[in-house]
Amino acid sequence: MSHLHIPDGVLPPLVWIAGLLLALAGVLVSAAFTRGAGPQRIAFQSALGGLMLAVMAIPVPITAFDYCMTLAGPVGILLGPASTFQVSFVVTVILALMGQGGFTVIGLNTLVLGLGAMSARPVYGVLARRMKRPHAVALSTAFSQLLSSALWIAVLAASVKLSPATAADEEVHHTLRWLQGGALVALLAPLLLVAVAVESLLALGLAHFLDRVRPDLLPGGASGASGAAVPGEAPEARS
Amino acid sequence: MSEPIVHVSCVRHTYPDRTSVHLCGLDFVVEKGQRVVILGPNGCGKSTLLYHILGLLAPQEGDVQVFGADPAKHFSKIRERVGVLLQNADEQIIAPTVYDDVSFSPRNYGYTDAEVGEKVSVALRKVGIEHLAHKVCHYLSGGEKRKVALAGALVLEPELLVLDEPFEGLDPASRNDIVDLLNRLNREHGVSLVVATHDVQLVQPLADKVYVLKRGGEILAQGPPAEIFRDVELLKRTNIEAPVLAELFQVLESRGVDLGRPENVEAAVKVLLARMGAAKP
Amino acid sequence: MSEPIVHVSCVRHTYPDRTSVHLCGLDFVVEKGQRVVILGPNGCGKSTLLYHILGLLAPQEGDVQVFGADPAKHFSKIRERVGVLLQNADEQIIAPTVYDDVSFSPRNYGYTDAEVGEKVSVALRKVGIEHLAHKVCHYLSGGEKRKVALAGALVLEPELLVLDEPFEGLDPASRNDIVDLLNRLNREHGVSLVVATHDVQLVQPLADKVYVLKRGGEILAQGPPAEIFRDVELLKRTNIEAPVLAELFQVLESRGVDLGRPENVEAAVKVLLARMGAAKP
Amino acid sequence: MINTFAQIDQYASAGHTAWHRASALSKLLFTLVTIGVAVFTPSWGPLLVFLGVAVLLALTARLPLKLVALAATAPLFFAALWLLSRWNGRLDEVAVTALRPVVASVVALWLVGTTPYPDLFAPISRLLPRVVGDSLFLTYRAVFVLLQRLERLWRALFLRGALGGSLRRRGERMGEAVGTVVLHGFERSQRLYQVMHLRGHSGRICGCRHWRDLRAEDIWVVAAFAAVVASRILLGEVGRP
Ligand SMILES: Nc1ncnc2c1ncn2[C@@H]1O[C@H](COP(=O)(O)OP(=O)(O)OP(=O)(O)O)[C@@H](O)[C@H]1O
Ligand SMILES: Nc1ncnc2c1ncn2[C@@H]1O[C@H](COP(=O)(O)OP(=O)(O)OP(=O)(O)O)[C@@H](O)[C@H]1O
Ligand SMILES: [Mg+2]
Ligand SMILES: [Mg+2]
Repeated sequence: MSHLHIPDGVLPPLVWIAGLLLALAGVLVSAAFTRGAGPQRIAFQSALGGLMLAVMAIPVPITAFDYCMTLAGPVGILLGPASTFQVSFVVTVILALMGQGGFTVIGLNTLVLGLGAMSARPVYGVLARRMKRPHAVALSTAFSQLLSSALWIAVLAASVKLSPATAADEEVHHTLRWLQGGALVALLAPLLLVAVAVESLLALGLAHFLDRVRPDLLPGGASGASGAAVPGEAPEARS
Repeated sequence: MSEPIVHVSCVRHTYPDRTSVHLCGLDFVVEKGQRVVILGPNGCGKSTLLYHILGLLAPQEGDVQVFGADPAKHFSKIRERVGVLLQNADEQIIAPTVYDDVSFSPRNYGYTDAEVGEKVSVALRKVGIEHLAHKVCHYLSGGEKRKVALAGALVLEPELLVLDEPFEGLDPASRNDIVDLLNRLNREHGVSLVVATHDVQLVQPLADKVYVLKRGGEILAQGPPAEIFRDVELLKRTNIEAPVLAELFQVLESRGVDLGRPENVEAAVKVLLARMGAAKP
Repeated sequence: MSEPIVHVSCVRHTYPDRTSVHLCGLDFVVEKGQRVVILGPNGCGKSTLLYHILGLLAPQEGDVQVFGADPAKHFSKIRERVGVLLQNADEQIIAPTVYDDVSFSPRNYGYTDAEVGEKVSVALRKVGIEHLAHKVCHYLSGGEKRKVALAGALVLEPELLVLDEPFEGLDPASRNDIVDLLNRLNREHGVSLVVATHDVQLVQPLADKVYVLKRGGEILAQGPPAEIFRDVELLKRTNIEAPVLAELFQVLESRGVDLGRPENVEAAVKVLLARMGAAKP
Repeated sequence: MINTFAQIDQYASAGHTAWHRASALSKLLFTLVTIGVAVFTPSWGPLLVFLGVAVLLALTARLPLKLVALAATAPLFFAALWLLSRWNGRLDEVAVTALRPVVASVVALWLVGTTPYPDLFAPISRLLPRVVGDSLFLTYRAVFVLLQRLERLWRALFLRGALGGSLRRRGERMGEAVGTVVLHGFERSQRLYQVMHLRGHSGRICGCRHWRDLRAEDIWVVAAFAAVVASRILLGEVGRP
């Protein structure tokens, strides 16, 4: 669901300004981590960013709405947290330019997409010790998708709470609010589950492929002991 | 040798940026067992023509028939009978290892494992890459990748092979290997060939019939290679060059020494020696 | 004509999958104003060699010098003097329109708008694509894209041009255009050339010196094209074929008719006619 | 969206209107300010005028109506979810909530539809750390490479009879396909980045045209800006919920 980008001017300013500041801080911090990144690293992270965008651009007709995949899980695993956050930011900026998600909410969209994706590597790190690497990729992808969705809903909920109540709101009954919340969940939950399933399946196939063809790219693999996914990569991914 | 299996007449395709390719002039016809080469300048519409034959583009005007069907509508009916190698062969490789990739189509058509294994090993043997069966495709050299893609195209024993610039980027020995392979398939299995290429040196050994396109898609001429390469005016208009031997004997003829049009170096040496010998006392 | 501007000696590079390319045997030397062609089978290391010259790979062993500097460390010092065309031309088109792309380098080096405009139009004129200046690169044909990339390589009037398979995918007339252009640049501006190619027919018109690599990277031989193409044994070992004319006269010689090694059809006709005439009563 | 992406890029590069000649910097500033004003406008009166201005900009830039309509409808789904979650029966609030993102999205379309990507990224990348700036440019390029590759992949799958089978098999096959695309994309991006360096790139994306030099056409951008500010001041209270 993280792909459902929040547009400009809907959420209250307090929420998106906070998001923007947090995301900018995140970009600066991640840039400090990737300062020594060689050209190979930048090319790799851009290729994966491009892949995220390209995949998002292909609608998969699953429900009434065209659902789009993000590949955030595998990208997070392949890149490690710092680069993943940058990629999420870059992808969000380009989508905003293309009218998918707004400028003012670049911060929020980055955080929703990025935090989910960033969670994939640590979760994978834990799982990979217990199971085959492709399965670990699939599961951590599911986790990152769920996290993104939870964040997305949290943003929505926080915004509802924080948006200034107008005179009309006072009249709206409490039970109506609950009904609205219920309707929203009923609408989104099935979509969300299908999305998680599709993403994880795709991640599984991708991981199977990489495991056979470029095992060095998946952390924790043959040459992954050194952690160097890409020659000349930034020190951050080795941590 | 005279039943037409491909027939394209006056097809037009307009790309989104309004570039229009109008494949008209002559009809494009491939008969059963024929080896057809398509020549023409860059951007004349060779690939566009092949895409129509493969049902990847639907004609906006005109008519395409392959094995009696309209490929844009019913390609699935004829797909098993057509093998394909597109311009960037390595982009046709889908599965991680050579065996996986070559077995891709038969598995999709629901053959049993035993049949698949049988078919794959025949295809690998034909192309001469049995030793690569369990290699990872990604690490193969350009020429090897092309052979893998070719094995994938051959595995269902197609009656028609459609190849878009199969020689690009290959070293001369590999080119000859592929020409020999194609000719063997044609001779022994009656496979018909449609090949688009810029390598004029390979046209004589490979083609029964040549089609020449000019910019915009017009089909200007067709005929056996020797005849096409004799038409200097035509070649000039379509950015094609005669192969060196054809040119040499063309010039000799124009200087009053008509020795015919030998097709390869061996034949050329023979006529030259004969002529020199004959001229001796 | 004898100051070496490129010197590569016994460089080794091992790719992450442990493929090792060891460019040893002979040193690879390019002198000022020389036109050098590199031949060799697929995967022998031609591109790897060029990557070392361009500083894109750092030698793990051995030594590379270009204009007296180590390109892997100090390429930015010499990059204005080197123009580059990599194997896949459309991979090096950076900006959206032809004008934008060709102006990429001069803008990066901080030339003023007027200078940039001047340089770009000169480069476009040299390559003969002024009419494309405001087209969007994405929709050009393969040959046109390659010419755009070449204009981008020429725009700063480099002293050394490094070209990886510049003829791949081009129609014969465009190939000849590019050969003519390169020769003109060499003659009129003293540009040195390093060209990797599989098109043996173009080697004689293009090269002063040929290097031959075999699989694994070993540099087996070097010399003028005529000499290289005479060595049948060498060619066979490296998957290269002699150009048709060279082969023809080789065979004639082996049958006892030694007419030398004419470099083009014109010259060949001349010696043949002379011989036939001489043989007449 | 796949086509939208390519189409916008095409219009930006090949267009010849006054907007295309105006400087990237002034267009970018105009876009940011207009969106900023729009999201803080509490009434639908001025927002309607903004929308009018935005559509006028897009159409005078010769962007097709279909693209404009697409940009205008893209944010509506989320806006509808939002309204659903706090529905209180006020139509004027609905209007404001819907209009703001639509204005923003159409203005953004006008910006990217008239500005070739190097010029667009030149100012943006100067505000970002180098890794991120370069990555922005390369990522944008990578999309097109990958889309082309995906198209070819789809072709191969079609020709080799792969568009069928169980969901699980299709998922795995897609994964393998995406895997080849990842590797291809990585190699291509790497080469492109190398070429950028060979051709003089040294850390700052240089715009291709005149991204920061003002030109005569920028007067039109100023005029549009004036229209936005004027309507905000004059109509500020019209249609306030
Ligand atoms: N996807 C596309 N979008 C726009 N124009 C295209 C597209 N594909 C091809 N064209 C144009 O259509 C014409 C024919 O292209 P096609 O690829 O068929 O040529 P070709 O004969 O195969 O050329 P080459 O020898 O360079 O491969 C060219 O002018 C080309 O620019
Ligand atoms: N990125 C890479 N990863 C692994 N191996 C590689 C890579 N690039 C090249 N190789 C291997 O290194 C060897 C030399 O490759 P190179 O590209 O230099 O050959 P080449 O002479 O240019 O071949 P071609 O004529 O096909 O272009 C080949 O065996 C190739 O498989
Ligand atoms: Mg073609
Ligand atoms: Mg090469």
